Amino acid sequence: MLLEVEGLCVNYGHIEAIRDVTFGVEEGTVATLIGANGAGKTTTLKTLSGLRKVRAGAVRFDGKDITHAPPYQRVLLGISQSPEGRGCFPGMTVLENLDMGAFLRKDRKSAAYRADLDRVFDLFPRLKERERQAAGSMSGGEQQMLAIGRALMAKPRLLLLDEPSMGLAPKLIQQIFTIIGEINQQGTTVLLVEQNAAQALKRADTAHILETGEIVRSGSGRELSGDDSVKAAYLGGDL
Amino acid sequence: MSETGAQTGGPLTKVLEVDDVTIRFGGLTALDSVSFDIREGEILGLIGPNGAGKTTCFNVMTGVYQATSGQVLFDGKPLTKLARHKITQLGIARTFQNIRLFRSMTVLENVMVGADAHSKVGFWDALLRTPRHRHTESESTTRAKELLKIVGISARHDELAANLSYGDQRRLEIARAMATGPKLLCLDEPAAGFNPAEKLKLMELIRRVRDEGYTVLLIEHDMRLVMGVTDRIVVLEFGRKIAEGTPAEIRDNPAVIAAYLGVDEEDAS
Amino acid sequence: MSAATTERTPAVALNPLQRLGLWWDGVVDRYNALPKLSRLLLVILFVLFCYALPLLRPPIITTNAIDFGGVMFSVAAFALVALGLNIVIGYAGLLDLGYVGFYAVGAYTTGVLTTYHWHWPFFLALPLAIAVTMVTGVILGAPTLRVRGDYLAIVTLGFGEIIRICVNNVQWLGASAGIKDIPHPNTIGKKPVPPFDPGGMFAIPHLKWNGWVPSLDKVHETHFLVFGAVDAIPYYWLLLTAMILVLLGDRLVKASRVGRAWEATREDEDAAELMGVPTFKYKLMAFALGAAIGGLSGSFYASSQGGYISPDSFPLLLSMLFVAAVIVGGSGNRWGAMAGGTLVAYLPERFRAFADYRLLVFGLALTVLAVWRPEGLLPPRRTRRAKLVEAQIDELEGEGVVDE
Amino acid sequence: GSSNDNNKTSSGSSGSSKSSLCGKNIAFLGALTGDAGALGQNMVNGINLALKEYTGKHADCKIGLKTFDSQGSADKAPALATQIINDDSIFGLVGPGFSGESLATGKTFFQAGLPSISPSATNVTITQQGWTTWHRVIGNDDAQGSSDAKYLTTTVGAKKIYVIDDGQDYSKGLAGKVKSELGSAAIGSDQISKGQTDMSAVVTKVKAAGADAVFYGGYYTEAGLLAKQLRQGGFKGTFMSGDGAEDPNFVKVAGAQAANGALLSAPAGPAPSGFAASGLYATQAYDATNIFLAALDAGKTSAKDINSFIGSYTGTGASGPIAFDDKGDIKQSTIYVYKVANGQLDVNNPEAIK
Amino acid sequence: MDLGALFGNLNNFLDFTVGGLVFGAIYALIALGYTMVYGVLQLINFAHSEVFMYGTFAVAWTFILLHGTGDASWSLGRALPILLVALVAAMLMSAAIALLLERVAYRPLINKNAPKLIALISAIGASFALAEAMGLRDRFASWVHLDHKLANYVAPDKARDVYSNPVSIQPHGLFHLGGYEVTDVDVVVIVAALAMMFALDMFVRRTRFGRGIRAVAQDPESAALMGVNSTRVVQVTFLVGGLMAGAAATLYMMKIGSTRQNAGFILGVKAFTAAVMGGIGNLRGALLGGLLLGVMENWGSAVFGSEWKDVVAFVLLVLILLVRPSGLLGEALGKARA
Ligand SMILES: Nc1ncnc2c1ncn2[C@@H]1O[C@H](COP(=O)(O)OP(=O)(O)OP(=O)(O)O)[C@@H](O)[C@H]1O
Ligand SMILES: Nc1ncnc2c1ncn2[C@@H]1O[C@H](COP(=O)(O)OP(=O)(O)OP(=O)(O)O)[C@@H](O)[C@H]1O
Ligand SMILES: CC(C)C[C@H](N)C(=O)O
Ligand SMILES: [Mg+2]
Ligand SMILES: [Mg+2]
Repeated sequence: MLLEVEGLCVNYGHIEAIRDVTFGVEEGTVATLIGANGAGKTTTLKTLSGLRKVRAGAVRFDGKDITHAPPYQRVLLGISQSPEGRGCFPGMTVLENLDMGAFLRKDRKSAAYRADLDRVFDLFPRLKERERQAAGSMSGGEQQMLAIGRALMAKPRLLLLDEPSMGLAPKLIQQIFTIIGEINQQGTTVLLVEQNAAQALKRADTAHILETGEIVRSGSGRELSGDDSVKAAYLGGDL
Repeated sequence: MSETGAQTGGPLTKVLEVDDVTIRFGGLTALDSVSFDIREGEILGLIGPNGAGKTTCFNVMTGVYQATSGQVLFDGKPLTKLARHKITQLGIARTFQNIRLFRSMTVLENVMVGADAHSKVGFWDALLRTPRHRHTESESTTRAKELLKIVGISARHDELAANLSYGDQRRLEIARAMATGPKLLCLDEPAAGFNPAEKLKLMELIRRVRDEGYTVLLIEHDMRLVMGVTDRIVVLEFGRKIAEGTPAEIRDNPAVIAAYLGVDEEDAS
Repeated sequence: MSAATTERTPAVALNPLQRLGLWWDGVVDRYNALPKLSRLLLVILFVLFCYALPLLRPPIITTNAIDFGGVMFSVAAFALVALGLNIVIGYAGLLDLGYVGFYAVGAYTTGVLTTYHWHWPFFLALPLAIAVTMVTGVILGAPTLRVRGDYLAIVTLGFGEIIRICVNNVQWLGASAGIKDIPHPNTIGKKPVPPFDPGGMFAIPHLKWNGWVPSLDKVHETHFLVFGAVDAIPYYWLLLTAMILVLLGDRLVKASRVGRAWEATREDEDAAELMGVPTFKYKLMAFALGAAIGGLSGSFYASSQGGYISPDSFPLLLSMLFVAAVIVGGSGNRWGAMAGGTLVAYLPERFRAFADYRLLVFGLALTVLAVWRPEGLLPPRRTRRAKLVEAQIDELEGEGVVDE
Repeated sequence: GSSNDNNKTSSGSSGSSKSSLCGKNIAFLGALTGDAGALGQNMVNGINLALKEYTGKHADCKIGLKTFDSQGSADKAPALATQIINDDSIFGLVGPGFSGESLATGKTFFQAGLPSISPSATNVTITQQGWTTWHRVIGNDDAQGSSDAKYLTTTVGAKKIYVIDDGQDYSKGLAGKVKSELGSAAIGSDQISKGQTDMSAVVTKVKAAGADAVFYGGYYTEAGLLAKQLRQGGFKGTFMSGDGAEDPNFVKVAGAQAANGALLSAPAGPAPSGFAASGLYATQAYDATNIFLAALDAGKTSAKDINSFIGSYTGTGASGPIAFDDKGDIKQSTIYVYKVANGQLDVNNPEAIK
Repeated sequence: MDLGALFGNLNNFLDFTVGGLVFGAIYALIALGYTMVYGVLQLINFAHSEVFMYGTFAVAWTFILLHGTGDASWSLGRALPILLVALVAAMLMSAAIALLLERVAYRPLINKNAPKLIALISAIGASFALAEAMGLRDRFASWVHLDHKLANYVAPDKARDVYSNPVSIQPHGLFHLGGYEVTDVDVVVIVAALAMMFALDMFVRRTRFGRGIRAVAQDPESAALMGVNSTRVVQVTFLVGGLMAGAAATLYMMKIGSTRQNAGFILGVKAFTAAVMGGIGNLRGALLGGLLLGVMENWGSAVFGSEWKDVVAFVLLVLILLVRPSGLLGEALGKARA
């Protein structure tokens, strides 16, 4: 297990955002968390990357207890997150933002680094075109691309993606999921949070369904996407 | 579902005309001679790839940006150089792609700020508690509460806006915009971050809003929502208008498919 | 506010200042629950108590090292200023670091009208001082309020200094020697004949305390409504009266469209604008109102006991103290602002026992207060609720993420 | 707040050896700290000396001293003044020390009917206010200003004199007088402000004007800084200032090199030999205190009586002959010029210039 | 108004200009501290003036320690060794005070995610306390009965007085600019300030740490996700600001030679003004703002009289902000789009 989460409880004041959440992510797989608005998905990811404090429970990464480690140490260990709402550095250029993604990398002058940058530009040609534009003036979708690209630049072992498809045009959504697959192929473990449950389940090796802060079902992606109750609740009926 | 407004006979009054609008940021042309209009009582969709210029279009309409050339006409009158609050008072209201509420005011107060847009109450009215003040105040409160009921968050009217969940914050944005009593309501990706079930509810809400007599301009990337709710669609790409038509026409437009929808439509079940 | 009752039983340990906030909520709730008549009665009692305070000279509160009436006067002056500045900072969110400038304009207008160039009676000069200050507010605000955030802070600071330096260098305003002998408000009753006749309608004895036992002090009496150098209490009464009027006005205006517009502007100026709020107009209004109240206070200051103003009376530091008063008290809450004003004026006087150390103690107190209670003593009730939740989070998380 | 009770105290306990004022206090109001604090300290030394001598003679009647530190700021003084008049144990004031604070508080003391004698406040206008309780045992700035101007042009032989003040009552009064007396020899003037440390702009102006002497009216700290920076900036002419700068601290601030050659005038001569307190105006403060003590000895106890006693007082104190005119000014005084040489202010051998 | 005073004579003009540049350079160095902290935390570090003031005392004390109290006027060359030691001492002292401030007055508030304004108050309080503590140093020394041993350092009973540097440096002319003689002190102050600025600019622009600072400034939460240790970044920001203030203090003491417990106040206000003028948060802006402010106020005092010097400074500020609401080099970015 690359990531083990055990009995995790996180509060916002008296609101228990997540309660006794336990799951694991096997190295090299894609795992997904799905659930309604406010179910606690974002909270879970923020806790994994150290932005939220833990009330109870433990988080282990690669066998190491990181429950109380500050965010930057987790990045050092290889956890990278593309946050909900993008979180680009508005006053930095696109290139500088991507560079920030590689903040802790020691090989910033190397060819490998260049190659990674080129790969991000391949994935999102728009970013290449706008290399020098300030991130704050990019459109919503463009910023989303930047946030994903930035997370990739960290070359993480575990990539946390919080609603990567939000605000993207349909064509790009297709691409994003393809990219997730590719990254995973190259050895990165992915934990994906998505409202676009159909797509997420299709890619996921394992999936967990969060309801009001608790995991109510787990299984393989295929299993869950075939399940009728899941279909009704998260894949949308007919429109 | 298109029996209201535009199609129910009578002349097609244009609420808003975007007339040959171009806007540049440095070397970048974000909108390039874009023209379209919005007719009274319709729901118009504005779609296009990321960075096509949709939000910019809103920004030009509401006075956040000044067009480099061209103009926007509202009720036949140009909006150029008008202060932003004046534009709102004329009857255009919007929501924001990145939610921007008055976070430490209550839900009800947020909506009342919108409702105040047309109020004539001033400092002296407030200080002297004139009948005008009392009258306007109670009217605004009633109206605000009604709107909260319409969007479905009236139970939380006394909560701080910041404490609402993401979805409820989007609902509050819509209520606040509606409270300004607009003729034209512009929604910028209102469904972002919603799950399919919630998107359904949102569609109903948008229809209801239209039925209340508002004209709606909608930016959205979720095709099921857009196709399901709009009367007409304008498509932008690279700042240029590449198509305009009914949902059915747009769905089959090869240029739109190539630029925006993508060939592989596997998730549009 | 029934929900508040349940929220007021926190599961976590609170520091004394947070408890003060809750206690205050309790007071407000209990007060609101009373029938209208009792509420009125309570208010009248409270107001009377405020008026009588310097005569009662209650132990502990009374400053013995320095004239208590004078302290109460400056406390009231600070509270009034804080009330005005609260409109600017607390309601409209405009960080004004040059507020002392308006205080100075009010004071100097009074000085010039009553002494330096003309000889108007005080109560005629007062309204004009307010008006002049308000106009100054508009003149300074109109070009600068387009500047946002902390840039505004430094611009206002600059204006505060510009006003002070101009006064310092303009002979017509007395330059750095200041204006002396500003007349007191007209005494009501028999005029005193200095140096050896106190005048006045009648004399009110003070209380004096032997431990906790009060007795009448016939030696020290306040001669009713004699405004002179000898006794500050009549000034205190005058100022308190002005403050109550301003307080009423503040309450009415805040709970209206105007108040909402200010708040919306403070929260998100762009969004407010796009919701139809003419933000500039409202910012200017807040600025001008704040200025007017500052001018009012300054005018009283000018004609108070000493009857002397000079540029030194209006140092930049005073602006900082005004801002500190508003924020320490709880920006956005009028009671908080007044409490802050009271504290900032009173503490240094109370600390006189520390002699040379009093400013040091005061500075430390300010920092401790800020760190201990970042939202202010009596923040607006909503903030208080929100903060309580945060305190609870911290408590629940116990040993959360430890830095380093 | 309270009314003054001085007028209610019994009068005419004359004859009894022990006055009802025994055990009460004299107040001192003036700068004890701050940029000109040393000047106030001198005065307190003088007062204490007088009180000590008195206690030595009248073991049964102890008069205390309460000091009120205005830090030299006219702005801080009024609050202290109210405190003084509301203190029942105070029957007289030695002070205020400076002109600015005198003008700012005179009315308060007048209204409260507290008699006062200033050992040092020299501004001309103070005694023109009609405050009948206000007196000083020192000559005013008109005399000092014209003597200084004459000294600069004749004795020093300066032709182009630059006049600088700090905008305060004392400074403007003195420098203003100097400037008007100089007439066309005053080739320029400028103002610095109290507390200013960077004098570079003034220095540049003085140099640009080609002045061969500078007169500064003000207190020793700014005077010292000014002298120092003038020398650093290459000014070679004469530096002169008035009684506000006549203190060894001037040399400390300016540095010995820059201070050398500076001329500092004062309407006060050196203390008589054997006088046990040092510093400018210690003798005047001593004399002022003794006048109050004389009133006490004469059996005066009410403020009114003390005040009229002072008004008609004549005698010779440590500082010279003392008598007041009807405005409260001293009738007779002499101006002296003190010099800085060899890195020291020579306080014992001034030159009398009038 | 007296334009002749300024432009009538080239020598005067140069004199005023060089004098302005010298002070401008000092403003700029202090401004860096404001601008750095503001950049990262959006806080006006009101107590930065005290950071500077403590530096000036470190310089004075170093001189007393190494030279005694004998008063002397030295050439720059002779004073140089002491000056270098003083520079180190001042930088250490100022940095220590800055770090103390960060720890006591800011970090608790940052951790509590407190409103920005309250940090201003905590800073005002700290500023009072620090200045007063320096003014009362004689008392503290007497608590431990060292007042007489330390008399030269604490000045018993007079701790609030102006405190002079026992060695005043007599400038020597180096070369002539027109008719104006540029002195070694002028040159050292300007060159040293520029060098410091340059080094800092490189540090912020070129090093990873510098990027970390900018990231925390723009979005602390995202910065944390990128692996930036924000506590450390904030500390270093204060540290660097303190070091620069210490350098400024040394240059100031070279030029003025005396200080006191409130010496920082006016300079602090001016430096902050300079920072805002240049565009707060922008290092090069601080330099530009500082130099501009120094020169303009000197010109202003030549033309209008020195008593109007500060008015000139603030009017200039207002004018600049009216034309460029976020300062000369300030970016309007960082704000979210509508
Ligand atoms: N800062 C906050 N303060 C208080 N409550 C919060 C805060 N952030 C989230 N919550 C609450 O915590 C719960 C979980 O929120 P979270 O953001 O994790 O949900 P989510 O599953 O990511 O939802 P969405 O799909 O809307 O992003 C919700 O009830 C939400 O209201
Ligand atoms: N202020 C600005 N400065 C520079 N470029 C800008 C600015 N505002 C917008 N742009 C650019 O203009 C283009 C259009 O942006 P806009 O936000 O209108 O896109 P959009 O259609 O709303 O996209 P999305 O669907 O991603 O929200 C984008 O490429 C964006 O980078
Ligand atoms: C103590 C003295 C230097 C005071 C000075 N003569 C003044 O009038 O202010
Ligand atoms: Mg989420
Ligand atoms: Mg958009």
